[in-house]
Amino acid sequence: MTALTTYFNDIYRSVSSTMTGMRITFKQMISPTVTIQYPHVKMKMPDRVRNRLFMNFDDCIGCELCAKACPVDCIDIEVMKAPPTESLGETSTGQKKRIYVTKFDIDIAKCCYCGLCVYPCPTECLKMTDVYEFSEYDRSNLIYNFGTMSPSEVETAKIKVKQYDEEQTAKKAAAAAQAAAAKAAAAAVPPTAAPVQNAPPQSLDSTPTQQ
Amino acid sequence: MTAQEIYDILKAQFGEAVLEAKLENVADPFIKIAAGAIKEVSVFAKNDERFQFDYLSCLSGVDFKGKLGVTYHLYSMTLRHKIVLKVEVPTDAPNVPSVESIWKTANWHEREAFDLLGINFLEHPDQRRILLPDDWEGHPLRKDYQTPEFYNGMKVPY
Amino acid sequence: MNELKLLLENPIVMSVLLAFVPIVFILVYALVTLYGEMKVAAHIQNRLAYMENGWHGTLQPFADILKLLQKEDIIPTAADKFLFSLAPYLVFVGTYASFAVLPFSSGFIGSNIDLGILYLVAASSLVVVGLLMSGWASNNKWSLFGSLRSAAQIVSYEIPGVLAILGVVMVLGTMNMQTMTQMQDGGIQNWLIFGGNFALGQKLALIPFMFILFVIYLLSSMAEVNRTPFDLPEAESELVQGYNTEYSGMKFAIFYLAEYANLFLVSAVVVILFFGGWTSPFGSFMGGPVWSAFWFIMKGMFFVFVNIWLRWTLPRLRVDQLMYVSWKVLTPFALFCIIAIGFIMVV
Amino acid sequence: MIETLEKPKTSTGKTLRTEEMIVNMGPQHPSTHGVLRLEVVLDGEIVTDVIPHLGYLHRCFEKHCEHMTSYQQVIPYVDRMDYVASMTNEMAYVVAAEKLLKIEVCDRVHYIRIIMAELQRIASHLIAIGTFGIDMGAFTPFLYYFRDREKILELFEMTCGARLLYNYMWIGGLSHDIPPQFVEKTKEFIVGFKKTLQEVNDLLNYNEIFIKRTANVGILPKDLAINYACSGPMLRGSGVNWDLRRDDPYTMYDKFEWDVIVGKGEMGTVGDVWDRNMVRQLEMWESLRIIEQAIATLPEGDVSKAIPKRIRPVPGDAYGRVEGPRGELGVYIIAEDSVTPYRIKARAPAFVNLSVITEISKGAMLADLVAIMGSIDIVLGEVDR
Repeated sequence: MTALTTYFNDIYRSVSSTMTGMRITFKQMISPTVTIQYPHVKMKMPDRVRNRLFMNFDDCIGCELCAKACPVDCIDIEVMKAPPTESLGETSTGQKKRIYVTKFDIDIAKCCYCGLCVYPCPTECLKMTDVYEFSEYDRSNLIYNFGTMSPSEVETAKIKVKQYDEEQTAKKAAAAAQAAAAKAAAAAVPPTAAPVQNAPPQSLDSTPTQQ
Repeated sequence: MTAQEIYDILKAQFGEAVLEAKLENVADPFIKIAAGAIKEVSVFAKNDERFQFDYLSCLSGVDFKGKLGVTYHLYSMTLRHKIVLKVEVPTDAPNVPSVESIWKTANWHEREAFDLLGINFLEHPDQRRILLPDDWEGHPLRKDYQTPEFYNGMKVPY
Repeated sequence: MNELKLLLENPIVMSVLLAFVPIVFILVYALVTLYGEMKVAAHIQNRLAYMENGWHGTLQPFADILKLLQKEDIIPTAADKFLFSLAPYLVFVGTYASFAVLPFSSGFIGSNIDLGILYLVAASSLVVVGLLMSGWASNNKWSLFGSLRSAAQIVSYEIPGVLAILGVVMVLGTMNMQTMTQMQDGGIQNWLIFGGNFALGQKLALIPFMFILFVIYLLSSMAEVNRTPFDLPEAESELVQGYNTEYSGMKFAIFYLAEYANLFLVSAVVVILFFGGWTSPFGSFMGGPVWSAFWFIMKGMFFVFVNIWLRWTLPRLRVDQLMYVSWKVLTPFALFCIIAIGFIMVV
Repeated sequence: MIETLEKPKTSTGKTLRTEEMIVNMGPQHPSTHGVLRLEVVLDGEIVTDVIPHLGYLHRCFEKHCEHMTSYQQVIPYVDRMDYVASMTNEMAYVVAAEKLLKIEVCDRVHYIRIIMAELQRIASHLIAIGTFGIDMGAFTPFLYYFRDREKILELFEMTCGARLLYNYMWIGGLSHDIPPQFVEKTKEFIVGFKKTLQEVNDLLNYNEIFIKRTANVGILPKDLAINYACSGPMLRGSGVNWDLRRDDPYTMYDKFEWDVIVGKGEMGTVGDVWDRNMVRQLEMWESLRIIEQAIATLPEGDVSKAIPKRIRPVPGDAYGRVEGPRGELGVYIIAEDSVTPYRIKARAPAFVNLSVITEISKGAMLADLVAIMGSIDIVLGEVDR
């Protein structure tokens, strides 16, 4: 191609491609818009949507699996093993609660909405809802306290646990003394194990964090 | 070319410098090279007719507690085979020859390894921190790294 | 009552009052265009744009202006404060002064001078000084870049623009803009783009050249008002915001106002030169001073719309290509047209 | 390329003294696609040197991963690496982890992963071309592309509940099977999307101004591209016929019928900005082909069958790589006898591709630098990790 044909060809192509572009944009201009007026109209959320975490505290058995599954540590749980004499009620699925959950905080500001905490929950009490408008003016408002135990309740629970623990140690000491006495008396009789009532779920084995 | 063949050729060429190899029952067969010889091995691997490893797909630094390692994932665009080379150096003298002159892509990878692990690449043309700010102290990917309390007066852990 | 009459007869008072007409027009027009541009852009992009304030967001431009008025007027510490403050007004004055010679209708023209179009070209060049000043005074490298680009661009594009005007002046034989318009009166067939009010042979010969001159002037006018595809001085993806990066509040608003006013100015010149100014397309039907103002503004707004439409369609040129278009495409074509028109007019 | 301009001379013939100017492009600059800082040395409008400074978005996710309590928890972190192509990030991690753990997943999982990865590739290319258009000053194609990207995001949201950071592909399977209406909706999307592709192709890619801006700019020769280990559209734009999906097949890409797009230098030289952009544009058609085949032959199976309850690999290492939208996305996992990964290193394609910018932008104009940067298609989340 000589320089002159390139020159005119360029001009021709600029004009024609501009015309094509203008035709396309004009066609789009008269075609209907695709946006919606957000606060007035909202999109329908699909069923699996993962937005704000919701926790049904009544169903929580305090197993702490969710806190372990969380990659960003936004779930903060404090639990206390309840004395077996105490009745804490049942979850909606009929599982018996055996642990005081003195604190169940979710820092939703840290939450990364991955949904990993939802799967391990044995009672399905954690779920991700379709609520996505929950901005706050104060960051501390984003820490959601799902625990329903009031401080006084926590105090009484603590006292109960302490009492029970003391009883248990006393019992154990007594049992040990008894066993020692029995051993001394007749070595043939094997000692009975410490009373194991209501073995806690497996996952509780490694929860030494509580007072 | 299979990993075994590559190993045989390298072993014949470099002898002592090729330390060991694990070629079977691993996800990626690798050959361990003495740290001082990595540059020569790389030149050979890139220029040899049989290898033609012209593409360094990844260079990663690792802290093995007491030792620092560098892993090279090589690939050949023409022959479509790959191999992994590994070197290890003691943490107190972390000097590895740079392969920047062979594969330009190693430049930033090595800067990253220097930045995060403190591996010193000899003869690197521009060894500066790349991801962290220039006045950052320590090398975060070391296993014994302690997060500083403050950085320029800003609290670090949130 | 008599005193008032006397006061009105005073030429200075009268001209001051007359000068208010364009500024009121510019303000109203700027609001409309602000709204229009946003809406056109949005619909081109399948969006809705303003919908909240007033019916379909019609009150939004007022809110925007109010916001800009309230904003803090920031002058960077290292800026040249005097020049920095002066620049936006200079830009606006250059544009505003040019409105003096626009024949808005058969009955209204600010100043009916014989060298109207020459004055317009001269006065609107003042804009360059303002832009250069703003870029320099901002003490910002991007701003300096933008203003230098804009100076080079506007000066370069003035040449094909003026050559295109020259072609029209050769055909009409006058530089008075009111006369120019009157010469195209009498219906759509008398507009210069359709060959003007001449004998049939001459008319047909003129049409292609007039069309080329029209395109040349349209392009160079777009370059002069710094709009896409020629918006290099404020190319946001390269120079952040070009010469007005450092401006905020009222000064920024003035820049904005000047840009829109300039947009109408060049569209009006296109209309006057090629599309019969305020003349009605139906001859004397729908004529008269009021209708003619209507036609003038409508035609002007149409070209404003074309500008907007192009802006949201095309990518941006590069600096050297910009110069290429001006010097190697538009200028030779314009010269060629002038020679051809000279022949046609003589024969 | 621009011919070097002569230094301006005074009327007496003396050369005028000119100075080079250093400007900082970024971290807050509209066209750095994030928080990249380029120290640009300019001689007038001509770039004489570019020094990239990264790390403004660095969060050392590799360190985070070493503190996880399981391999599963890493996935939300790799999601956030290249936040416009999370699915392929997950895929790279999952491919590496499955290689390490020697897990075999069923065909359905492979197929769904491929569909997702290809949809993600389209979504990512839409952003790449759209924002590239903005760099060139054309705003409108960007929004046309975003309009259709929205539909892809809706498909993703329907499947896994999230729009951007999915946590969908798990080691050994998927978090959910696809919902029943997914296939239908995908078919619908493909039909509408082909129209948009054609339209934007006319509006942007074949616009004369756009061609003039991009052709013969930022030419990356073949050997330089390989030496810099560029990958993806960057490498293919330079004329290297190499695609991991075909040349080192992972999952089941070898089952499908499609072509590798290579830059041909149609408007200028092979390896220029236009080629790189066009490779992306044409790759979307190929992705559509793959998706069409995959949804037509989607096998049955249980997608969560192979998900291990507890992941504790034998010590060792594995390097898994997939063809992400930006190129070879590799994840290098070193495992010790623990539930926590010992070391995870991501080979981010954008990081590697970006390192070539100094080479290819010398002698270009300032506006070309913007074009070059747009054509590399960097995502700073991935560059800085």
